[in-house]
Amino acid sequence: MFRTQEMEVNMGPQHPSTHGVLRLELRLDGERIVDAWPVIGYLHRGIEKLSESKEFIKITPYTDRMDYVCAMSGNLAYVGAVEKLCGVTVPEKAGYIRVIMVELNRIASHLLWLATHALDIGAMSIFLYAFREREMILDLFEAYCGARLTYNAFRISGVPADLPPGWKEECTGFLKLYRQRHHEYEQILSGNRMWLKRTQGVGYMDADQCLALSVTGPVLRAAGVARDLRKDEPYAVYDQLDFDIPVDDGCDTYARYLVRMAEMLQSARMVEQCLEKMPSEGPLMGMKGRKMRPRKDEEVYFAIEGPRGEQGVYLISDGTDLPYRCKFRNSSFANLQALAPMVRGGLVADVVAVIGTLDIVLGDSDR
Amino acid sequence: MGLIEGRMHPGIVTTTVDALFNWARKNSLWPMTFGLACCAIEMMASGASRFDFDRLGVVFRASPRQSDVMIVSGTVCEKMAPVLKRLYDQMPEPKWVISMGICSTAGGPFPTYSVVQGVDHLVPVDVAVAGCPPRPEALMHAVLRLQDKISEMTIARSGSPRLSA
Amino acid sequence: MPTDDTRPPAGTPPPEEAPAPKAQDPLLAVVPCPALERLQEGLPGRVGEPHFFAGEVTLTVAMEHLLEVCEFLRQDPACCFELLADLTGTDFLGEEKRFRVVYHLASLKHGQRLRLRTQVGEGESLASVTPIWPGADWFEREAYDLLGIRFDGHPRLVRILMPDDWVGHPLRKDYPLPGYPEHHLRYRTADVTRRSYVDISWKVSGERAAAIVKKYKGKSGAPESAPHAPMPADTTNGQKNGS
Amino acid sequence: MIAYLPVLLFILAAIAFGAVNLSLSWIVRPARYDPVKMAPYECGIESLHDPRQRHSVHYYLIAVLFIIFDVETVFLFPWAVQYKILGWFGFVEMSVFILILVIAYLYAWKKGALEWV
Repeated sequence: MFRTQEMEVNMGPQHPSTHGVLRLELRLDGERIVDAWPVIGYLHRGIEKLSESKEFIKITPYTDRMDYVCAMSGNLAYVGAVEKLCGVTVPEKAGYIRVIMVELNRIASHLLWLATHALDIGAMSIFLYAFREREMILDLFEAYCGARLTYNAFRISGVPADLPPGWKEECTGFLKLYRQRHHEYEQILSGNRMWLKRTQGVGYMDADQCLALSVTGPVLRAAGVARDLRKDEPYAVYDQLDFDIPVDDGCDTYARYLVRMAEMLQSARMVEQCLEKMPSEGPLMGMKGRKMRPRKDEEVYFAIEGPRGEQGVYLISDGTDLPYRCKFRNSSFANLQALAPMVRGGLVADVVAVIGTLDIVLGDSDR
Repeated sequence: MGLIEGRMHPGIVTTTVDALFNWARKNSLWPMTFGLACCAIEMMASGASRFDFDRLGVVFRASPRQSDVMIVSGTVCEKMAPVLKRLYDQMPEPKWVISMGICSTAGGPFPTYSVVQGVDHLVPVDVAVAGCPPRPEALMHAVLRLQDKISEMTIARSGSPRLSA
Repeated sequence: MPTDDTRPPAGTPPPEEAPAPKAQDPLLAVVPCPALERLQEGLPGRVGEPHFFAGEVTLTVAMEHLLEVCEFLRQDPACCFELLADLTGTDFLGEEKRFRVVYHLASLKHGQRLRLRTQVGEGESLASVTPIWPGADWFEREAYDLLGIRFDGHPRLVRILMPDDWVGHPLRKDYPLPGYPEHHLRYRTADVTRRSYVDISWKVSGERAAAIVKKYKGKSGAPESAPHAPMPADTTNGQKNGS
Repeated sequence: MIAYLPVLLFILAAIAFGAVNLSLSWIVRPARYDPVKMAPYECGIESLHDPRQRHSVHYYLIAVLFIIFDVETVFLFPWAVQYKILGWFGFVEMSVFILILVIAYLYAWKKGALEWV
């Protein structure tokens, strides 16, 4: 009707719902978003430069502090890459322990996603429920490796310690309880009219747009592409577990919500299988000693399926026991590219829902 | 405090006024959600159901205008430094700073080009919490230590160093 | 083994002889790669001799043929690499073509991975692959920001991780890990405790200081000019967007 | 005249309450002014330009619609209180009033004033 003036609003680094220090320069026409320009780098700590001056063993603690919501898969990606570079094999028992830890951490990461995503949209109670379950998982991790968030729980070629006594029963107890709680979340949210109104049709992105923008993980699986590295390129002991990959073709925030909720149940199922199939005794480390001296001028790229997408580590060795280059291909960095196209044309209130549905962690994207 | 601050010698009047204001201020410390990195997740966990900081009167506020204390939780990078300084300056008096985690206290495990080696380069820090990330109980201990510090503040003439700046 | 074998290791201790790879070393086993055959038929002579390590295929491409090869790998139905998983730049100080840019491609249809490798000199600029994979946008901005590799044809090549007025490219091997202290924005101790807002310290110098001094001229407590001589400013075209 | 005394007292009490609170806090609070604290808060970033800009007209449209229907409900209160006494006459009167406003509501809806263009 009338030509209105566009307004530039800055959804800055300190904002309750930007999940950390993401800044969005929004150009608005009233409530409608004309354009969005994400600015990151407010948490860039230069870990890649740092890891060029550290031995292979010493870099593992940094991998927790990049994707601090799911630190186990950060560890596994890096440790797997060094094993691939040095040609080291991991004993079976260590493989099972690794999968148990990574899948439990995936549940914790999705719980944190659910908590903050629902809190941003307005469902306050879900935040408190989801954190209650997450605390139980953190207790399990603390019993195993002594830390709540930055575990440093894997070593190159294996796992430092066996599961403490009583841990197995504790874990099965948690999984049984978690299934009821999971059902409660679905009762609260899945049929909730407000939740549907705020998520259906918001942040639409179909398969080829996702692939074009190198977006992977639940966002891609909710666009109908069954891409999951645990099935496509099985690592650790994933090939001995039977689980299925939840895929939805709704391409919007509600579809991603359904995919992630189903993934949590699959992870719980996997942990149960691992607890049964795990050999009770056996070696934990494939190789003694700390000196890792890979061949000269070799490069390796090892990727795992993190909770947010493909999490890869690219190593170049130069014959010494320091990596010449250590690049972390973290999924949040690539997934953030999908933010601007998803938000363009939508309403300002939906920016918050889209940031939640992309499930980005700024340490992951800024490195 | 405006007109009555720094005018009276310490006496029966100032101590009662101090008792009232310090009691009110220390039991309603509203922190500004300033989550940067891993410590922010622990800060959220401390705000959630299990550790529940509301019982200390700690309610997380989003904007600096309504907050008394700034919990710097995470690594302060060069790009974030002017933002942090501006946010601190936009907080109303009296304000305090809790530096949560070794990253914000002294740069932590990141001696790199883009990390400010300690937030005290930018803002005056009142309580620093060790840990990477510190447990929610450690953060609670820091809040209790800050409350002790607040209860020693006074409006008398000599005035504590904090207020006479 | 890759062609650049006689690379003088910069700053690393002289590597003693690596264990002689045994004949049937599992790591060096040749991996069947259908995409490679298609590529050699489709574009003969564009791609160097493949290198196999740990079950991965690495192809070396000259800088000029890069766009052509990427176009083929993306469009050809037999290769069909839809996903550009990663684009990484590395600084090989001491070689005549200093930077190595690596593209990790993945094909969901055939379940295949491939690594494409090019060498770029310091002053030269590489063709941007954003027309083929729009997802390369941020990866290329990061390579420009941290290493100074230019990509022509890129929609908006500005810094992504470092502050806009940052001087220098940190991931270069000759950039010190703790950075240059005079680039760091520090406040005078008086400003830290005092409430008034003077946001430049006398230790800041160089182009970064000039930008900040200009930004705060006229405001109360505007900083005086920094005493240090300006740094040999790098040719940064960090576009000022008022951050 | 006396009948209106409580109203006057009530107004005076209201004004006094406001004045005492403001002056008390003005005396007690620590006063530190500096240019940055007075600057608009934009998530920690220096604001790009003056925030007082021309907003889109839709905000105004929605606000006016809200006021109309809010005032409508205000008129319902006195009627609801005297509902018994007014009897049928009141009921018919009020339904005509509401009918008119429903027609206005439908008109606004059809014109698309409610959707956010």
